[in-house]
Amino acid sequence: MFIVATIAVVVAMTFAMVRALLGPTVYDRVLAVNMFGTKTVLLIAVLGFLTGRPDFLDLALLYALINFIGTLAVLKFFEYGDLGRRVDSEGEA
Amino acid sequence: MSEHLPVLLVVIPLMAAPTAALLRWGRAAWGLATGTSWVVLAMALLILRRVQDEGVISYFLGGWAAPIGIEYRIDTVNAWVLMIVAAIGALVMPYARASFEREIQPSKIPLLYAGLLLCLTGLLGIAATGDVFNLFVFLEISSISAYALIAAGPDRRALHAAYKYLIMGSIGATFIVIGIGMMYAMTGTLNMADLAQRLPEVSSRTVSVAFAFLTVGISLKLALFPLHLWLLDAYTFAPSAVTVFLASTATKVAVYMLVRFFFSIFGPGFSLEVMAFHWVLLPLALIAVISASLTAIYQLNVKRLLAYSSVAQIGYMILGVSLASVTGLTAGLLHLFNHALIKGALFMAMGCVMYQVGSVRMEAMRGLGKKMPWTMAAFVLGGLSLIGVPGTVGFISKWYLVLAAVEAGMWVVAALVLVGSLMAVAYVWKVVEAAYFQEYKGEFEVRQAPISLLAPTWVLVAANLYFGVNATLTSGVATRAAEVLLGVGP
Amino acid sequence: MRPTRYILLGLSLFGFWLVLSGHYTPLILTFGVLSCTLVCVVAWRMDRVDRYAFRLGLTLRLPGYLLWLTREIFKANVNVARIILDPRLPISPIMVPFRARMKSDLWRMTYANSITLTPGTITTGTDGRIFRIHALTWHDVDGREEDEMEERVLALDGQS
Amino acid sequence: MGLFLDIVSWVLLLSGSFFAVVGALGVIRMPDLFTRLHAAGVTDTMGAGLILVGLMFQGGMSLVTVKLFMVLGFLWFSSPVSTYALSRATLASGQEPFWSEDMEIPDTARIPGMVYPVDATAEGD
Amino acid sequence: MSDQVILRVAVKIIVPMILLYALYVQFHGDFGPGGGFQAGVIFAAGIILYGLVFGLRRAQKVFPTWVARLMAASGVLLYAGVGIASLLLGGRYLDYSVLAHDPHHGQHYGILLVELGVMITVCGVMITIFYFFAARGRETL
Amino acid sequence: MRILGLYNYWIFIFLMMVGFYILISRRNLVKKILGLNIFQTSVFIFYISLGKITGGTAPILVEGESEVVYSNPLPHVLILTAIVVGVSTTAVALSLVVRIKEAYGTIEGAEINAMDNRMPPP
Amino acid sequence: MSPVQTLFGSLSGGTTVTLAVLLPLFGTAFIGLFRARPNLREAATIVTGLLLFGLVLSLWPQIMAGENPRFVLSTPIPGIPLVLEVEPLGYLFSLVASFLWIVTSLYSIGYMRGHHEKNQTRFYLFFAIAISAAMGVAYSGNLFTLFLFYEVLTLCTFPLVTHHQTEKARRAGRVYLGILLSTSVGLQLLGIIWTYSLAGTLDFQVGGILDGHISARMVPVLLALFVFGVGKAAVMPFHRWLPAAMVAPTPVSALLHAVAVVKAGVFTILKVSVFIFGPELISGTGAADFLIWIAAATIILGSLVAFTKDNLKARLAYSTISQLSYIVLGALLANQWGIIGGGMHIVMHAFGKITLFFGAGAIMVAAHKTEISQMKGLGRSMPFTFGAFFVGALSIIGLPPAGGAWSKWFLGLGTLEAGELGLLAVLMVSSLLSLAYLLEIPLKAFFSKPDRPPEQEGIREAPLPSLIAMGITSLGTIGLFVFPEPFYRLMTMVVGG
Ligand code: NA
Ligand code: NA
Repeated sequence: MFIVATIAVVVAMTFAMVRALLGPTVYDRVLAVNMFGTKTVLLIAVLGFLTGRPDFLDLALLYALINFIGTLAVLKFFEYGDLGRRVDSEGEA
Repeated sequence: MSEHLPVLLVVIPLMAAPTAALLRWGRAAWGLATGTSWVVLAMALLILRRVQDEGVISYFLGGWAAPIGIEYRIDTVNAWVLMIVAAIGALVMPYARASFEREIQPSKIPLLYAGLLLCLTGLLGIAATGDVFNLFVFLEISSISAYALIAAGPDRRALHAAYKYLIMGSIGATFIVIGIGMMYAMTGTLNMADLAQRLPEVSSRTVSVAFAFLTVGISLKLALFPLHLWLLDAYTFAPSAVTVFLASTATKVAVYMLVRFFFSIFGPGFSLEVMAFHWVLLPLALIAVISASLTAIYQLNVKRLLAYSSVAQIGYMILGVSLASVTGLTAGLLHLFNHALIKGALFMAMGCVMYQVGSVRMEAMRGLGKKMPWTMAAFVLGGLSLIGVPGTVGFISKWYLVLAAVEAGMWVVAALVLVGSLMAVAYVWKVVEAAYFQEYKGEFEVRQAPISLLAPTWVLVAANLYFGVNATLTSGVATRAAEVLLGVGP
Repeated sequence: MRPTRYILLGLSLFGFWLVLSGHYTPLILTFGVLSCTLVCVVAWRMDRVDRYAFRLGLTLRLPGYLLWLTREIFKANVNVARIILDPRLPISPIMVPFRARMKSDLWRMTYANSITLTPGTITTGTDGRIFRIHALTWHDVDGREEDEMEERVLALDGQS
Repeated sequence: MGLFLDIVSWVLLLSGSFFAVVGALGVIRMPDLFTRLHAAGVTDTMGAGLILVGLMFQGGMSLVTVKLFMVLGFLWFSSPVSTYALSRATLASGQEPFWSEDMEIPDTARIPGMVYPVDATAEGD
Repeated sequence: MSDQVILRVAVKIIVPMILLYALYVQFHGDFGPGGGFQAGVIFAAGIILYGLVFGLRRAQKVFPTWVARLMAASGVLLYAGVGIASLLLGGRYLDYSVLAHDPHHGQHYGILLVELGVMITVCGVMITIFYFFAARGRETL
Repeated sequence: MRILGLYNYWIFIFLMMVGFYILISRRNLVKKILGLNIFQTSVFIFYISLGKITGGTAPILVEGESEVVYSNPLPHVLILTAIVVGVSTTAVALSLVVRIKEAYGTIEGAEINAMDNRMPPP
Repeated sequence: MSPVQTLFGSLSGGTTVTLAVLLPLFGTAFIGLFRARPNLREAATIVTGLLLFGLVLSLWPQIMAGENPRFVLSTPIPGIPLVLEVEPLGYLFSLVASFLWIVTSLYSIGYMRGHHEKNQTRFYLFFAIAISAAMGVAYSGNLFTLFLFYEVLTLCTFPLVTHHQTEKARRAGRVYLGILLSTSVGLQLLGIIWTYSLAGTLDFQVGGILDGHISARMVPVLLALFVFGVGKAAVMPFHRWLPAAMVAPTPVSALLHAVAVVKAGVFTILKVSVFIFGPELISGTGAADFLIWIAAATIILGSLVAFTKDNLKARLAYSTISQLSYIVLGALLANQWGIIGGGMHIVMHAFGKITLFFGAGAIMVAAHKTEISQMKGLGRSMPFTFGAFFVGALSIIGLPPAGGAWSKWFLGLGTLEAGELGLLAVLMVSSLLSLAYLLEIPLKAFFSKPDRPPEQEGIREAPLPSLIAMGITSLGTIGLFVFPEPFYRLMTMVVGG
């Protein structure tokens, strides 16, 4: 059963990759890469069970965290051109 | 405490590096770096003596046995390399003070000392460790700090040079780590001695692949022709003291790695008979000697000229290694030391020129024979050593190299080595002629370089002459190291 | 900036620690206490710097809400999956403004995220009480589910 | 009991897999970024949710389950935030949502007092 | 126009949890090496997330640059210092069994301290790197 | 398991090729770094595969206690160390690119080379 | 007790030998110290020269007693020590070099000041180093040591050759260094290392070290490496450096042509012939057959080219090229008379040629003339200079009452001993050519009418120190004809007579 889930996740990742290649806008690619990342988290979790070594879950969590922060950072960079400013409307003094 | 020397040698500079980075005051960082480098040199000398007296030193970190525990294993070969690296470090640190103060922003200076110390740590670690993965880690510690150090050069092209070096160096590192992984997959160990024991028992096809990955990776780190392009810009644009340090140590340690992998781990039997690496490396080394020497003649920047010369000299070292005889390996190992002295002295002299003139282009050398007599005299003597004039260390290297070629009946190789020396005459003499046969035409007054720059320079020059006249120690150690590597002799 | 906020924060963090830890030796527990304290200190520094402290929304109605939300999410997923699998791809995307009545930022965020979590609608922007919602079909924003969601979030805040 | 749990777990894993693939398919089929975000939401909420819960049934009462729960919690927490950030950034870049030309909004669906983009477009023509 | 309430609230909620999780990984990773590294990454990730949303200046007020640099350096010192300590106590380098009367405890403490050194360094380095990049806008990248 | 191990090798080789190709074919400095990262990632996967083959072969024995066997941490440590090295390299590389951009105004390798060549020979 | 023995008698042989090499280096310290006070500076040179000559003389009794004082300096490479050892041939060379240094220094005082040369301190400094290197060459105990001093000699004469630091000097320096270094590094060093790999030693031993270690087929190849590799011997086609070096001040030419440099070259070839190959190996294998004819060709071609040169120093340079190959010829004949003749010719040519160069320099300083065609009638203004020149010329030609007669005589005997009448003919033709190109100069000076008489007004003799130097060397040339005994005895010891 894990193998079905594994295949499904890999298929989803492949679709995400296709979207990343198709684009057309950079935001579509970010969406695709982000999705690829969250599916990787799933893959790590499922693979842990598939191979009988679920101790990679820490890694999955770490990966999810980095994927999240990476997505935010990339978006912020595209929107503002830097990573250092505040993202709310007030702007930085 | 003395049994812990192998690890202290690495840990002390490792601890000094972050401390130096924390210091706000450049002079304080300098004092720390210099003191550390001297302590390291003292320890390296003690280790060399102990290895000479008692044989191989083995030290297991944390008391775990291989393959989990990391072993520091020091025989004559590493002791020799450790001594070279430590000695250059001990001379570069005092030299760096004035040089950095002229070339680097004050706020960055402590970081540069940290970088130098970290690089020193990495190089010493490579030489000290008996664990291949640990070697990789130290390799990258030294490489990454080298990238950062080079990028600190005053010209913006230093950044690009550092970038190119980083790309090539990282490709090399990745190849090396793949090769290491393959060896681990086959044997289940990372310990060099264990690897040497178990590799002959496993499939030689996979071993060959690992061997190939390692050879390419190390050749990149080594700047062996035709993988040498990164070295040119890196040496040209790095801060003077950094160039001195890297030119005298980094590639030497890479040669050590090559020798260690080829002879100690894969064993001469496999490396020479199965892989016949020397038939690949020998032509490359010869092309390096001739083409790089030839190109050096046409350089308009003396640091770049010396960088090309370094590529040629690396060719000499690899040539000696690929002759694969005791004499040849002796020549290669001896040239490790000798070239460190030579290039150290030459780049230090150029650092003095940079300090006073602000340029090391060929035009900037004009008339310096008179304006900076001590600096240029050091350059001339270093240059003579580079050429291989008798009475200098360069001659001793050439002697063994030609002797090895003659012994092997390779007359063409012997002749090409000597032709390379003659090309060295041509490029060294270009600088000499500019310094002594042309008038200084600059606007501002050029004075003698400060003593803190000249003293280390002249120590190296003196070493060039001393070990050129009395090479009993150096060639003795090198011969013994060669015998260790080939598994012959006592 | 009230101390109770940090005590509450520290306690909930320590609870989190206990669930995760599984080791209840004195040493590890000490580390837990120290860790929670350190995190509280960092949180305090953040509050001081950004002046954006809000009351922790720890309420007993939260599990109930999450259960309800899960059910909504499931229903919405089935809908969207049906659309995706329909060869005609019957979508009618629409962008509509929504008014959110919550007073606290915490609950506004909860509401906004809840909207996004249920497939078919996503919050693309917030400006005070006005949310900009993008819907996959106009059926998704006919108001019924969203109104119920708003009521329930308000109930979490004790506003209704 | 073990068999029952296994069956539940398999059902969850299978249906999670179904949603994951369907959502991903949606990401390819949908016409623009905003609509794709909806599809991506399917994989993130149902796909990930069902699969991870399915795994929890395999894990039983253990640290593994706690961690799986944390993964799920984090995904459900971060997914809308990422979605929001993405759509906001896309809007800020000036990209307009896809709008099918023949679409009508029934009056029942309209909220009084709101100005709908479709009307603005229509007026502009 | 938007007031970013989603991002701000989300970050304020999640960052303390991330930081605590980092410390949890740190103190529960001593039976398998590498915990320190992950912990350092996670901790730094929390700070970076805060900086991304609330701005570099605020992040630097919460977590000053000098602290990051100090951490990067002192972690290494801690790591190496534990080794030196084991030397001074008569063991081999990184032989933790000499750090306490009971060799098993000694190993435990040694690994804890070493991993702590790793975490501090990794965290300090990552935050320093983030500050470096965040300080430069699109004009320079 | 056997198939999975082989899969890993194929992914390893594929990523290695892709990374290396990007690394040498792109002139954009950031893309090169991306290629380098993919190239290095392939190595992590390679090492993960190694962990599966040799994992658990060599236990740690604690002195004084008989046969306290922990799982073999070696491949884990190796991957982690390799990742640290890769991340550090990437960080240095990116910071170099930032400063190159500041100094040259571009991150296209070809343009930088052209600017380098226009400057007086070093 | 002679004064020499009083001074140095208490020193052991080995110490004396080492001191002889180091003494000029000590001298440089004083030369440098007195750089601001020319009189003291030159005094330092002269005193050092006198001490050195005394030191060398003090070795005479030991040499005559058949002792070979020896001193190991260090061991640069295991098995190959840096060693000094005196044997009669080296002693002969050291006698010539140390004596002529004094004379040249004396001459230099007049020349350098009269010519208002710059950088005189540097000149005296490197001159002293060159002498030290020459002493090292003379006393080398093995081929390795000899090579070391040989190269040091090349390098420390470079600043002398390029003394003027002009563009012309720079180009000359390139040729000088280029030929000398490329031959020595490319050929000689290869020969040395090959020798070492064959024989396992580089020591100079009576009868040679190669016999039995090398196949007869390879002897000519190795010998050629040495003959051509010793560029200082100026065997064609590696002779171009010698005319190029003419840009240097005249005392430097004296150093190159007479005192040290070229003599070090032919000395090296003699040493290699006698102590590395051994006469029997060379003559027994016929290894030198083709090399002998190259030497012969150099003798003839050198003389012919000299004939065409109007520039006096250039003519003397080609004369030297020709005369050096006499010595090479002697070494390659490798029979008793050939070696004796070769050794003797080192001495005779040194005295004759130094006299000629002193003369040329004196003409340049006093009359500012460099071309032979300009020297018509100069003899009346400078009778002493041209008189000395005449004596020197006689010696080079090989006519009595000059010392050159002896060495040419012995070389002629050598060709007869080898049964090579063709070579004898070469020697005769070359002597006739030199008769023509050398005697032309004093004859023009004394007996031709100047082209433009008023030009020669105000020309007087050269400065006194130069005249004294010329007097000493020309008298020495004649003295060597009357009293060649010491050198003959040394050479008979070399050939084991
Ligand atoms: Na929804
Ligand atoms: Na949604």
